[in-house]
Amino acid sequence: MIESPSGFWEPVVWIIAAIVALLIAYFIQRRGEKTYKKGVQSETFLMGNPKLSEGETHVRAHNIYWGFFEGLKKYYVPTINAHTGIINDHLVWLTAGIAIVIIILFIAGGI
Amino acid sequence: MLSKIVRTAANQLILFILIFGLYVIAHGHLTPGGGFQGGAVIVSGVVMLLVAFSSKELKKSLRERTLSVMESSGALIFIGLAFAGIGIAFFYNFLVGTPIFGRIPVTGPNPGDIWTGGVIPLMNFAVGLKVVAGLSAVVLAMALFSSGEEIEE
Amino acid sequence: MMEHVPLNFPFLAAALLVGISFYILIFKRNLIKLIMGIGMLASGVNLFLVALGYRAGGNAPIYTDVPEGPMVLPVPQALTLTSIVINVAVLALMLTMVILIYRHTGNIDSKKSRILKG
Amino acid sequence: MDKLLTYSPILIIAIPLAVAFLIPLISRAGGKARNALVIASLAFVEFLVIILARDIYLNGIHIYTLGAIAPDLALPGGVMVPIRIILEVDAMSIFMGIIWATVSLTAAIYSLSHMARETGQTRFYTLSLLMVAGCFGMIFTGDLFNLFVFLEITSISGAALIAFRTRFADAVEGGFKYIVISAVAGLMFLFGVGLLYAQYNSLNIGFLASVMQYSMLDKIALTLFLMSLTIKTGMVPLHMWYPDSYSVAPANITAMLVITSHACMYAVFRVCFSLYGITLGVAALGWIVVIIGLLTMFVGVTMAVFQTDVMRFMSYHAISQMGYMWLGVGVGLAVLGNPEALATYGRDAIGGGIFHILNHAMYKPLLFLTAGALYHRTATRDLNKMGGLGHNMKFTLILYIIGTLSIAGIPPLNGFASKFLIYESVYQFNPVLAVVAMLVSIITLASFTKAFQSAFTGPQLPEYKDVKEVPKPMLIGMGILAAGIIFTSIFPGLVLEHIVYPATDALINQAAYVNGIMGGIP
Repeated sequence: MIESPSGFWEPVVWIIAAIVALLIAYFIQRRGEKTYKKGVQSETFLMGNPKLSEGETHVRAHNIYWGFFEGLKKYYVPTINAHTGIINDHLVWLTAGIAIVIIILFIAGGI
Repeated sequence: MLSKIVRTAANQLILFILIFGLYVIAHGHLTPGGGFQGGAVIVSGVVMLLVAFSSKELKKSLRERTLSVMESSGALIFIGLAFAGIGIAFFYNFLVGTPIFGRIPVTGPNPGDIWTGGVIPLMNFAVGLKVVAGLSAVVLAMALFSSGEEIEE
Repeated sequence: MMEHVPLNFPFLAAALLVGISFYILIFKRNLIKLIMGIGMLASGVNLFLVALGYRAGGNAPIYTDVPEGPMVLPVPQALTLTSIVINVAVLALMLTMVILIYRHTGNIDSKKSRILKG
Repeated sequence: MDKLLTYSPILIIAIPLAVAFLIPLISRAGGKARNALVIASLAFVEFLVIILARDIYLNGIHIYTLGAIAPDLALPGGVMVPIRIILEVDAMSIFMGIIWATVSLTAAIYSLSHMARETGQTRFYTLSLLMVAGCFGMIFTGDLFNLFVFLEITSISGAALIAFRTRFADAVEGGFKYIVISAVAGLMFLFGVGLLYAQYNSLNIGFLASVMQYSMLDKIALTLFLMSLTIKTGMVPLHMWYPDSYSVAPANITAMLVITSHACMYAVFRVCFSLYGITLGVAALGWIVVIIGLLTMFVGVTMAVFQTDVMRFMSYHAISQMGYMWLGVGVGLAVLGNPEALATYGRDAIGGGIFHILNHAMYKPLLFLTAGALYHRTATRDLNKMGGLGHNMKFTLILYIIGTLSIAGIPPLNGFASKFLIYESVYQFNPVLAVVAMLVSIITLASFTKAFQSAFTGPQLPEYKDVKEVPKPMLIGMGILAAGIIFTSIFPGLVLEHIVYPATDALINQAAYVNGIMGGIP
């Protein structure tokens, strides 16, 4: 039981609720279509084209979320270009970071 | 391998370097110096041998396994001395007051008393052993590395 | 509390060393020069620490032939020695890695020998 | 037993150190003896940590002075400054200690099989135990200079371990980047230590905190501490070396390295809360930490989605998750000078951040170890070349799913519990922060689905037809972490009450930390 400023979290209650929900879902599913034929309807259908080999049907990692990267090109291209992997550039960032934080702390003052 | 003059001179000089290094280690608790500094002095002698002879020659006499054992035992002696005082506290100087290195140093102008310092001189020797072995291994490995060989397992 | 140590030449030299070494770290792409830069940075910091150990009127804490008077607490010297020892290890490790990088890529330029990025 | 308890802070550091140098001698007797020694010593350390933890939760801060009975013994000339090496273990230190002991034991068990094919295992175990000792030293020390020394021990052994498989060019490059960054960061840290020593003539955190004036030099020192330690935790924009180094190391080492970066984060907390603490009357530092936390979360996760190298992908996620901790603790830091806000949501924010450290220290090593299991069987880290491995590696699949659901914050797993606390308390501080944090959580789930899909699901690929499940020690290592995750998931309140909130209070209550040292010295 976790109490936060505006709520609480109790995993045991959540698990019981999830089990109840799953049971309900299972009962609904059992009342479903009885004419489903196992094996035949789960075959891949590629618009009548011949079946591909197993290696070819697997979607490889670089194809996943292609659209996401394409849409966010404006963000991704400069960000990836900033990750040069050159050790000198990492040290530039460190030096710049130290300088900026010192300036901020001086402006903000303190006691 | 350099000329015969260099090799002979190196053979003679290594003795003095060794003595000086041991002196720095042994007087570590009295004068500036100590295990690391003295060890580094001795390793400079090893580097001289490395320059005078080739790394292949030196590999025959300085075996990696021997160096590894020396290094480990140096560190173990150091930690063992630290553990030896654990009846009172870790790193406790339990030798103070005993005949071995146990005298209390006098302040004011004096030539220095070697039998002071408790466990510190012993720790200096342990560190010296470790530094000599470790740095020699480093230097030797680098020399072998840059000549395209590997140090043997 | 002791009064603030006045700004004098050792501190300026330490600052100069640190400044030069940062210049090297940022602009020199040769990995050996980069390591030299780190060595210089270490020297700068060590010089700074040793300079802190000086107190006007204090004696060096060496028990042989010490003049009469107060001795300084040798903490900064101990710090410097420890830092030197650590730096020996770091520099040796870095040089070994540069040798290996050169073996693998045939280059010691930080841009040309880079494989990992992105 | 009482004696053991008194000496346990130093024994926890000294035993791995002694065993590290014993290994080259013992390994003459064969690999079995060496492995048994490693596991036995780490298990003993774990036992010591647990009894020490129990005592700290009951009786408060433990002080151990090296070389003398009490911290104030035999000070020359009436100096009332603690000059000895003092270990100060409070609830926050032991919290990190429990994590580090468990993860290092797990990684050692895992490495019995994972490293079995490598040469030079003696050196591997020597370096690992040095790293264990170094990181324990960082966590337990009450002294800034010792923090630097142990930081460097951890860095040096860590760099050597990253580059352990020297036959790969990328491993060497990763190790080189790690050691350069560590060396520069370490020297900057030392410079900051020197600045403080110049003013206050001491290195002890408790003493420095009691005389801290927050002068101009103190600000510079604070900046140097902050940046030099945060670069080692992979904070954006100083994170670029992090995936390069962490992705090329053997998986068990990466699992340990994640915790060493947590130890650096712990050092930042120590500096901010225990060293500067009350003198930070302004919210500026808190806001800096919050903003870098947000940046860290967002850049880390968006870069992670893009990766196709499984270890690199998880390294970016490690960066991203660190952002949550910075966010939670940063909010607490920003309201540190405001007791009312601190009581309503600040304490919960810090508690959420620290709870997230615990959770992250379980699921991230688990995920790295599953990635190592994939590498162990396929000899590649490239997700593009993997597929259908779930058919043959069922246990790895289950463990991976547990880790994934936990990191993505899916209820009822523990990742959700800590993220819940962070969201709710941060929302009270500024709603925008909570929204960004949730967005990051969604992208995390999406990216882990990508890795799951490309590595485990899909038809069985012809090249991995006869892949077998990984050996038992690897499964045991991963299983310990998974068991920890499940326990924390079911009893979050228990963990929070008995481990996390004592640590939070130890951070907030600066006076207790200072009194731990200065109480004995008038």
